[in-house]
Amino acid sequence: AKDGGNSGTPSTSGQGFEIALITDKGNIDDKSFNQGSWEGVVEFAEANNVTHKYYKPEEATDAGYLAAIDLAVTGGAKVIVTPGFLFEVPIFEAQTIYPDVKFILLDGAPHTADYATFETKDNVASIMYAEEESGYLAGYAAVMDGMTKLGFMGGMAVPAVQAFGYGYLQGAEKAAAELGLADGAISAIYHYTGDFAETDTNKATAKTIYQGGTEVIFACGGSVGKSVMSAAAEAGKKVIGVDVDQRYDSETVITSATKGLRASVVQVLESIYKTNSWNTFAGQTTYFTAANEGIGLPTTVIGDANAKAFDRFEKFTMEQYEGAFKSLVDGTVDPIRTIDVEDANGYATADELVSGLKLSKVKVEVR
Amino acid sequence: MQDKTSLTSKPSLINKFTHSKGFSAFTAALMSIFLGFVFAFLIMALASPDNAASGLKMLLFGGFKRLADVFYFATPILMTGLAVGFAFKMGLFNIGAAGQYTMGMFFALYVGFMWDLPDGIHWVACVIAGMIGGLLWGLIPGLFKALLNVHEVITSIMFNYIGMYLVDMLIQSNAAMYVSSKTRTAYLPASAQLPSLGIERSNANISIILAVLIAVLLYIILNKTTFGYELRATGFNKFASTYAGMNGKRNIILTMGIAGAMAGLGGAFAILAPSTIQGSSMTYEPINVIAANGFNGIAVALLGSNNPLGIIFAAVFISHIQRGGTLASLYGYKPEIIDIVIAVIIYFSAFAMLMNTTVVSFFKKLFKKNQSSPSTEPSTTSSEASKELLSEKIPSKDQEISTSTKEEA
Amino acid sequence: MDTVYYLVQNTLPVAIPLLLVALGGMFSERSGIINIALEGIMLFGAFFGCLFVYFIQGSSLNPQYILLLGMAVAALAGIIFSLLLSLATVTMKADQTISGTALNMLVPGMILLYAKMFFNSDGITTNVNFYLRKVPFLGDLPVIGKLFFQNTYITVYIGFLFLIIAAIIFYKTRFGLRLRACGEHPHAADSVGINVYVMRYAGVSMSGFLGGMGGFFYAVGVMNSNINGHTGVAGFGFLALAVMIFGQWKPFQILLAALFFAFLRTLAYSIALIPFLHDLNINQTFYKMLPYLATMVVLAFTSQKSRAPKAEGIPYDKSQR
Amino acid sequence: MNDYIIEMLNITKEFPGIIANDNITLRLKKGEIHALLGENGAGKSTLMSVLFGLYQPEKGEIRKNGNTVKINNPNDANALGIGMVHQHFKLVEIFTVLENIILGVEPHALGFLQKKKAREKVVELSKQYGLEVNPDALIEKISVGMQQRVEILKMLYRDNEILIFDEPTAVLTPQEIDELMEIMRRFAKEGKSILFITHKLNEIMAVADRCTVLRKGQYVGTVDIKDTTKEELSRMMVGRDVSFRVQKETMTPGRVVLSVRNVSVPSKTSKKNAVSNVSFDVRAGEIVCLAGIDGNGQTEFVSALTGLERHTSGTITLCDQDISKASVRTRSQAGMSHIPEDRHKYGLVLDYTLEDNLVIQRYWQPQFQRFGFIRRKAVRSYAEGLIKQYDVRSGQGPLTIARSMSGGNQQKTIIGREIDKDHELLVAVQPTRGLDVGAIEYIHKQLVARRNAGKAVLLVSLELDEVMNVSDRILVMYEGEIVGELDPKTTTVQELGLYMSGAKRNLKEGSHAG
Ligand SMILES: Nc1ncnc2c1ncn2[C@@H]1O[C@H](COP(=O)(O)OP(=O)(O)OP(=O)(O)O)[C@@H](O)[C@H]1O
Ligand SMILES: Nc1ncnc2c1ncn2[C@@H]1O[C@H](COP(=O)(O)OP(=O)(O)OP(=O)(O)O)[C@@H](O)[C@H]1O
Ligand SMILES: [Mg+2]
Ligand SMILES: [Mg+2]
Repeated sequence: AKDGGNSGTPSTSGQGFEIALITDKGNIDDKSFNQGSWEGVVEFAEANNVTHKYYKPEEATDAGYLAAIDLAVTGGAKVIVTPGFLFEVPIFEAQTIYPDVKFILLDGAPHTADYATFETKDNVASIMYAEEESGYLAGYAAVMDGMTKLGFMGGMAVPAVQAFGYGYLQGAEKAAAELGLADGAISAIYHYTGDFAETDTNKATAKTIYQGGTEVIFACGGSVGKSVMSAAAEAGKKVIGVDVDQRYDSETVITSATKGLRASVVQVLESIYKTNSWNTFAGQTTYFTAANEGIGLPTTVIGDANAKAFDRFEKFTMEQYEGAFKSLVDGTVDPIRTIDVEDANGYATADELVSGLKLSKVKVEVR
Repeated sequence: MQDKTSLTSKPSLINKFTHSKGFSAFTAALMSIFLGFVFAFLIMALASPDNAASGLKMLLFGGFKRLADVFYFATPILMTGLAVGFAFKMGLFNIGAAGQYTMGMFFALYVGFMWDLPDGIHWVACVIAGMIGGLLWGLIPGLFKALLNVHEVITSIMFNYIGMYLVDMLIQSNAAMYVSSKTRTAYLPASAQLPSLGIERSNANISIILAVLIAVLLYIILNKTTFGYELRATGFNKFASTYAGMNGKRNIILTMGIAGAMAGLGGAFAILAPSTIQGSSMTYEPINVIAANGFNGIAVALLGSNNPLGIIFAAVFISHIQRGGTLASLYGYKPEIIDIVIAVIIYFSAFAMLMNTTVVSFFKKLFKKNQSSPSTEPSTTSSEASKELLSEKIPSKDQEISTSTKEEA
Repeated sequence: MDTVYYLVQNTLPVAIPLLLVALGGMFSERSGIINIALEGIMLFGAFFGCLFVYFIQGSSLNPQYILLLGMAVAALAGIIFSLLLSLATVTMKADQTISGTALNMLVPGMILLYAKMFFNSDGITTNVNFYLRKVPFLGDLPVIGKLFFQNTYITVYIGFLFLIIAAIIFYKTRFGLRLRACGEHPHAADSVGINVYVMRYAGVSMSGFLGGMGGFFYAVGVMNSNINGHTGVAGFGFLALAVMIFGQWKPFQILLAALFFAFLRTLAYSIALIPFLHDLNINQTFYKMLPYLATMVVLAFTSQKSRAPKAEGIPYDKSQR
Repeated sequence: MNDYIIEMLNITKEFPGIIANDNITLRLKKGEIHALLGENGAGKSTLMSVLFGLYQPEKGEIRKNGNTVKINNPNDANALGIGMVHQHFKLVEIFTVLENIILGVEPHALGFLQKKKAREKVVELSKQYGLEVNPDALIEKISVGMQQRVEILKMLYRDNEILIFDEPTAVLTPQEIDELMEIMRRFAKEGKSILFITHKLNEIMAVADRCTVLRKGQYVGTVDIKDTTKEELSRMMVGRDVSFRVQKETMTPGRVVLSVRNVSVPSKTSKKNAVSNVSFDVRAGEIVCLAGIDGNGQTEFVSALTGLERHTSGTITLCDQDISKASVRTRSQAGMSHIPEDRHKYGLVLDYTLEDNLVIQRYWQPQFQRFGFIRRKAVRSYAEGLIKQYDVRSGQGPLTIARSMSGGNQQKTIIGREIDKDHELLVAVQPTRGLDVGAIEYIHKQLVARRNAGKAVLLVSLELDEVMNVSDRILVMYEGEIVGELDPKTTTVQELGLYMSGAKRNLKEGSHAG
């Protein structure tokens, strides 16, 4: 991501920066929300010559986010992109305070702190993604490719991560069924790391999972992926990336369960600046799913038209992928997004996963 | 035998003041701050020459636009600064303020969520709980040092990690406190939040006033009471304090306990701050990271020369330039510049006092040579100052490990 | 047995940075300068090491050579950075903990600033794989080969090499004798014509050398040759300080201390592989605390006899008696 | 040509605020023993440090054999054949004897130490001069006398021909002093030239050829010893007559104030007890002296007595109160005053003001605090009183930082403080160490005054003159035991020396002197 940090080149005209992004926590290279949406901002803004800049809140609290929005507005922002559900409450406030500013809230919908009132005003576009569908495709691909020992390392048990994970298991189940495998033929280790960071802890955990025989880990937690890739490189095993196409980060990444963060941001920005169709997003929640190509596995390799996006699979083919994708689009397959979880942390037990997701071919071990 | 210095005429009041240790600490701090900003300006000029002047202006004066926030963000580091500075007075390097701070947060949160108390009492209970949490965590290095001779730096570092893991675990396993889908604690009930000062768009709250009062209280304890007398004596020379019948072990434990309590209060003040958004509050995110405010406390203490009153100003100053740094991002500068400025200031302030006198005596020497007359009267100013400094720079030999500290109010 | 191999293979890359940095601390402290700045030195070295790797990664150079070159760069960076500490503490006679703390604060800010300005990132991400699946010939030895010569990094061998060199310098050379004298009784050293200032500069610079290198080895062996201003070196500099004290300021005891700590740390993340521990079903957080708790317990039993270099922490002033 | 091997001409050395050496000239002949005499702080050590290259003088020149030389550091001095035994030994405690001797001039090949070669030379030297040492012993484990041998060997190892001894006898027993004198004479006979600093006029009379006297940084004169007397020398040194006898009328001791029974203290360095089974009494109105060679358990005993360390067994009773297990504070309240051996380490908080140091034993008393708050005014006026009474000289009165005071005045501070505090027993440990005759005279007077006021005094001293002059009763300590009780009026220095060296004992183990 060497697009020159001076996207934040100070304006000489004095108008400031028109499109602003507030990072939730972490930086815009977090391999996740911040990065994906920032890439969207940059792509659009550079193509259309709009000033743009990202801000880091002074503290990661509702009030801190609101203060950062204040700062961005002071800095001349007309459109503010806020990635992540952490912005739900601050945006609820901000949409009233700044009626003239447009907000793009990713992965969340504005509401009050006590959840009593949900309201998305006309200056807010709320965007959500069907992560379970993306995860489904990843799990399906892994098993179809011949793997039987799967791993999942989520960051924290937030809805998006959970949805990815649940979809992943269901995809594996489906593929195993199609392959006619016996019950319990697929084993999966399911784990939440408790953070979204690249740490030696996460690397060690991943190494341990690989050491136990696991062939591939779906690394679903921002920078956790860096640790998993490092462990995979040492263990000679594979990784499935998340959110954005991570094949460029490591040879070990066979595919990525992406969600169209960048595409969606670009799309909404275009509705404001070019197509004049803001009201198709304004005041409501828009879902990006397989049906509107908002999620999926990467099918092309950026910058290399001849390269095959599936070249790191052994068996899994584009045709198989397209079949699975189509079943999602037409609704013949509809992966479960949430299940009941007893644990306060949202850490599902193996039994909850098996029964909640109706697994039989896949046996789950939770770590 | 008589020192010849005593022959020189009695210094005037002003002279006395300008030669006092407090004054040279002050000028030294000013000099380091100046150097820090020079450094900042250089970095900014390198990054983007056109805006460097405006950026620097923001760093220097931007904070004035957000005074309430300056005080709001100054509060926790003021408290951790006291936690470090107070222990320093006793010759103990409390690098564990981070863990104590985290513990303070946890205790405050626990009382905030789990106890149902009436308005007006609830937040007080939370604050006290936070203080106790920090106190307990501060006692540990004190006990290890006093009873087992384990150096407090090591214990503190270890218990920073242990405290962090422990708190994260305790919070995550408590369904009433933790909202997993948001990976952080729930919103605190309003009764547990500190009374706001009512400044618009700012979280500024009563804790800054409490913090300043506590700092003044510590100042009085240190300088006017027998306990403070014992504490400083021990800090300077623990053998002499034993000889004088002071209970060194008790004092070590007590000092670390008080220091911990300060950090714990800092944590409580931070986490109990009211939010500008109705129904919202501060939240704690258990992500296995050591609290940065604990380490910032070291900087604050050092800049404030471990003097509680100095620490007040140091905390406000650091908060001020941090706010300015955020504003400087409007000119495209990264707020991280502030971290560098602060580090540079501390680095220079570590030897600025000496630099002060070296410069002075250098000029004295030059001057003397030109005069070429034998100096019958030894140069008073520089020698006095350097004597003073020497005496300050000579730490009492600590038999065991490391950290020598000194300093005088 | 595989689990044993696994534990050993994973302990060493963690132990080596601790070992090297603690040895660095030893040189500094035995010369009389407390080196709280180890954390910053590590990070500084790691940063330049990784930066070097980043710029050279496109070339066709063998990764192991890149590693060696990066190591040199990191060590050099460490030395340069440590000069700031010597300047403050030796020449300017500043308080050693204060200067060290300031330097620790400087580095993360510097890395973040640099990375944000030039990479729009919190750190440097490189793409070279230094992992050694098997050392030729040696890796095929029974048991030993699996324990020490498979799934590893050459940093491990370099680390041990430097341990030996450090011990020889420390105990067998004129330089070592003089260095130790300066940490113990600088006036005595001065009175026999040893330049205490020079020796202390040397001691601190050696800690810069080993610290910078240790930092880079941390980045290579633990962080996949990436470095980041936020997570830094995860407190390894401070842990190295503890390891040094635990090791009583002596090279081989430091090795034992480093192995002890690294092993417990590795164990904490490998519980799942060890059935009887796994079955205990204890919250993993406890295992994460284990290395720290164990260190405390050991220190509690050994600290009564602990003996730091006598003159450490005290600025040397010729005219002081 | 002249016959001076070293000439220091018009040396001036300043320290911030003080001229330590003011235009001093000193000439050393080849093969002579030249004494350097002067009060504390007269500038002797400074002058020698200049010669040894530790300090650079502001003015003046140094000549060797008539040629001007520049001595910038000890290496230069060494190259000129100048060696020095420092007043405070400069030995690295955790190193071996051998390592200390070779430090700075290590034989080496490519930087690697060659200890074998060095050891041979050291063993040979120690045989040649009868300076017996174990090259592999750690310095921290050997006696002070032994350490001094190491210092001397350091000079010999370097083939020095000009030897500086800065107060070498302050820490030695009479026998060891005699030995040292013998060695010095031998050196002189071999053609080595010696500069010898001491406060003890007897030693100068016994061994020196000539003596140079300094006073307050200035040169007073150089005399031939054979043409002078002790009185003459002391007059040159302090500018007035000094009496060497302590005036003291006889007193009958009263009730028992301190009673020590079977006290044993474990040793920190070895498995043996540092103090074993010590018993004795001290009565009101007597000065009991605990004599002995350094390192025979006195320090450990005092620590146990005063509560700095808790002893393991036995009982200590002070004014009928059992204080065996009591804290330092309780002992102090029970009536114990303590003038500590190491005034910098224990006696003072050097960074505190004089007034704060003066109340360090009493700040908690109602007179000086109310509700935990220090009563600053009361402290100030109390301090001013003491400063006047004990003539403590300092720059800024009660507000002087103790560190900036001279050793003598620091000691006066401690003595004033301990005497003024309510006490029945005064434990004075080497109260005159390193002080000049004037100061010693003053302190001895104070001790006798305490005794005359009906207090019990326990004096722990290594100085034989002091022991013989001041005490009413002498207890000799040897290897942790009390081996003899002597009456100073009927005993001789020689006899005392025999007890101290363990050659004689008149008390059975476990028995005590009442
Ligand atoms: N390092 C120093 N810094 C400042 N002043 C010093 C220093 N060393 C010596 N002095 C001063 O120089 C004077 C001479 O000191 P010196 O140690 O030479 O005296 P001395 O004759 O050896 O006394 P003593 O008999 O106590 O050993 C002292 O009064 C002291 O004030
Ligand atoms: N660090 C210092 N800075 C300034 N002056 C000092 C310093 N240390 C010592 N002095 C001066 O040295 C003088 C005497 O000090 P010193 O301790 O050498 O006395 P002393 O009588 O020789 O005692 P001792 O037996 O401890 O050697 C005092 O006048 C004091 O002002
Ligand atoms: Mg002296
Ligand atoms: Mg002297």
